[in-house]
Amino acid sequence: MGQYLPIVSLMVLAVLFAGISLVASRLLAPRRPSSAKEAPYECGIVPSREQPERFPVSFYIVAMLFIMFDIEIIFAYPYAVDREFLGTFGFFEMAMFSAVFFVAFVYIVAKGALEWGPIQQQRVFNTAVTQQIIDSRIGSGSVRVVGTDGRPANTDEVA
Amino acid sequence: MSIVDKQKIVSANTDEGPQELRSRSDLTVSAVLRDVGAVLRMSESEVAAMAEVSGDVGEDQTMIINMGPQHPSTHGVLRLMLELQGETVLRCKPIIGYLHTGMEKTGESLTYMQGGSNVTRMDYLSCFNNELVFSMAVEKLLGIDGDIPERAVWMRMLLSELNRMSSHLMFLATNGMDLGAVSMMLYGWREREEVLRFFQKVTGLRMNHNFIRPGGVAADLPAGWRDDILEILESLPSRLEEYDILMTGQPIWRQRLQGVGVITAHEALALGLTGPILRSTGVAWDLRRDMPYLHYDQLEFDVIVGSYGDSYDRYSIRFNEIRESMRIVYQILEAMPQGDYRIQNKKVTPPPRARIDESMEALIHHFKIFTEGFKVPEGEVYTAIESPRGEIGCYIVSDGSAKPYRIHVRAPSFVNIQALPHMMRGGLIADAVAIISSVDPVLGEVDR
Amino acid sequence: MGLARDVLDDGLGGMHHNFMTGRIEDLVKWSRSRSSWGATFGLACCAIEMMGTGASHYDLSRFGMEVFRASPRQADIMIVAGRVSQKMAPVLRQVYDQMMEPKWVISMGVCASTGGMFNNYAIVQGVDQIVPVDVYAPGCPPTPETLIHAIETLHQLIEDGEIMRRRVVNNGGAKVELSLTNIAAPVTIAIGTK
Amino acid sequence: MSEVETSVEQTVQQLYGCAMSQAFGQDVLFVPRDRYVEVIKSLFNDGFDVCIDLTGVDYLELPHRKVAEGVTAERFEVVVGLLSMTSHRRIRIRVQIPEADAVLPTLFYLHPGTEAHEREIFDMFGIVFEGHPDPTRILMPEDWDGHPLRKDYDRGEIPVQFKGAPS
Repeated sequence: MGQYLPIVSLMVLAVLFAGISLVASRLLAPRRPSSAKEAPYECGIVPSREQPERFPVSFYIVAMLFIMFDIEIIFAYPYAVDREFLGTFGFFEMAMFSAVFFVAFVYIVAKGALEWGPIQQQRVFNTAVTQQIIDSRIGSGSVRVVGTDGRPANTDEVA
Repeated sequence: MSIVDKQKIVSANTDEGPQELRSRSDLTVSAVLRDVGAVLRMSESEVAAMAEVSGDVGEDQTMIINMGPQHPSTHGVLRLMLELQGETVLRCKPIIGYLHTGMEKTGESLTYMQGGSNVTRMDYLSCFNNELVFSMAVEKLLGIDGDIPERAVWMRMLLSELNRMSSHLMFLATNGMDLGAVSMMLYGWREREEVLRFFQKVTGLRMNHNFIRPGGVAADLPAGWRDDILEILESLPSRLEEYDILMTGQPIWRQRLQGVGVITAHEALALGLTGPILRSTGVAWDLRRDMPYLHYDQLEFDVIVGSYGDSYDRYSIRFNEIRESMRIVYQILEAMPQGDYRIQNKKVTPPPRARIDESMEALIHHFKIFTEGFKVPEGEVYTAIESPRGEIGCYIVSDGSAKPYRIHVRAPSFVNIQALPHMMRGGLIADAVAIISSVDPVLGEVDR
Repeated sequence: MGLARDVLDDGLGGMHHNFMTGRIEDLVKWSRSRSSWGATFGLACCAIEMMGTGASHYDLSRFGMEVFRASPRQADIMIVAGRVSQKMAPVLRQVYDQMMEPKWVISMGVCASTGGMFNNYAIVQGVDQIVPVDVYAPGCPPTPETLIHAIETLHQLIEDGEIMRRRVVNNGGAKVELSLTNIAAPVTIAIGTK
Repeated sequence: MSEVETSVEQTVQQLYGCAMSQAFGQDVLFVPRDRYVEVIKSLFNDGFDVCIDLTGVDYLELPHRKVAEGVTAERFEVVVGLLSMTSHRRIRIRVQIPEADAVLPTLFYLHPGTEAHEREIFDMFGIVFEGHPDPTRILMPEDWDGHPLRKDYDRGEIPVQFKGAPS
């Protein structure tokens, strides 16, 4: 019986902590609701249009991926705690389990689900027009070009 | 009744109606293209390429949100309405006017003596440049711009260069903080504080000095000003090296800024941009060298130019312009002449305090100048100088009385902000923050 | 802290009110005054001085204002730093309403306090037409020392509970309609000559 | 103070058929309203390809101001500042706009940067720019009546309480 004491006390503490923090804020904090406080914060602008309910699907994909890989880590905890007891059998079991997830991860990266980047392609403007503009304006004094260290040369690609 | 309706009844209406970004459904394609920031002087191919980028995204896919007046990263009270598809910014519309102070109307009822204190509050990061452009305009109208004493001219250059350094240090601080390098805020401010203390010693105020006045400068440099400046100039290079390692060397910093907010020379000229943004596209246009004023033609300095037109270029331009300004200040230290710091023309410069008790005429001049102000001959003039944000111009129309009939200040940030939609097109929201901070707008001079 | 000062001033004699028997309200007042976070309401030149006060030399975190919270939900003190234009007035009121109780307002700079040198159509002549102000910081812009002095005055007022007593008298300083059910008359805002 | 000869001499130079005068080293061109866009386009081809500044002036209290010959002084005036980076020169265009129909064609399709300037002039003076893509106010709140920078718009000054304050 005694071996379950730590778990039970941990559960009790958890419930107590959650309960107190909920109840305490309701008891002690001054409750002064006002319609401004209920309204969403829009940088000081009164929201005049209803916020759209639909969200782009890319947020949903990332959420699903996170849950999947998060649970994978949770399964690794019991193994990590008892790895001597589980021995080599446990190790290979765990390795297999992780390999499956790794394949999924490679597939996701290949499919580009994590490509979150902007639509804007690498806008490198065409240097011909720019050079012509620049040359026609070179003044007398000396000019120092900065910000080019470690960057690819300006390829001649239309914006 | 949903909360939003209830909300509308209770508090005053902050909705600006037609000034806001309208949703895609009630706009024509050309209006959408214009909102996307298409600059119509572009070639057909670019407009075509632009069309497929903006495309007709389904109406419910996009969301219009407010990066409103009270926002940590909009450098003041700039309000941007962004149309987002997920994290990508499709359209952006800057809405300004939240700091409109009616300075041009107030300027019309202040005499030329008091005008400086009104103008200096426009671009509150480079106060000396505002006063300088206003004073030069008034001096041209008076016809005395030729015989301002040498010491006053050199002091004006000294103060406006130090002001450029403090403004660019402020840029480093806020640019770092906007991109997450929060400790950069502390470092940037530590240097800026040194320069502000020197300003306080010279002019008595840390900001809004009203020190450069028509006819010269308000007071002489305090004793020991030379080694104060040398102390600043000696301590700065080592710290700039530190920031170089802290920021320029970091791959994260580079990826956050490189290729973000690209603008081409052709588009920059079409929008009338000036300053570090124009120079980042490669066009070497710096008023201090191309249309020199004061004694900038006797100084030897480089114009810093970028080549990609993106935020990283603008950052490195401002970073190196601090070094250029330090070089200029060294040269000014050597060439600073002796002599009086204000034109000895009785009609413009009030007599020194001591003389007032002795001579009746000095008392009359003092009284006339400070109550009624000196009269400026009729005419109109436009002068422009290079402020840290670009070309700041002052257009004064005078009707012969002691108050300007019309004063208009051409603010560089007002024009640079109009380039935001163009730079933000297709980028992420995080890039939008980087772009705003790379444009470095000061809302005081935008809304005047 | 009031208690510490009693002990320091007259040694153990002042122990009539020590830690064991201190009222919880003192503790709350002490914690509120010592860890009040500012809302970034930087408008114009005063905002630069406010940032200067928050930065390395004048370091507001010595007074518990460790960070300037952008969202009004997590801010206690709203420092109105700069001139408030007619277009900004409703926004200021909205942000003030959205701040959580207990909240205080410091009107930093003469432009916020009385409209300053811009006595014209565009500027609200004094922020106290829109939000109840607790401390006014003079100066254009107030130097960081002035702002710290204003913040310290406010902290002292909070610690003495004087502000809270005054608030209880006129049922809540913000005069915000307090219950969601009945819609109070819209808050009348005298915005200059509109 | 030495009697400065009047800044705007009366030599009637002609540029594109419009009267031109000098003001402190910069050319000032008085362009009639109907040839406004055409002259700016020809200047654009001449190298003045950057429109630096566009502002308005209300000459209600200065009807008899110094204006080049053959130009009738109207109440409003739109001033366009052009800059040529190749020849390092500036030119200023002054267009007279009568109060009756304060309308001017927009420059947006030639200098896209002037969109915001034109909105500001509409906001401050009430001069309508036809063809402007977004003819709304830019600085004042949307429901503001009146145009503040007009001379007949009172400054909205609240009289200071203490007595004897300078008016």
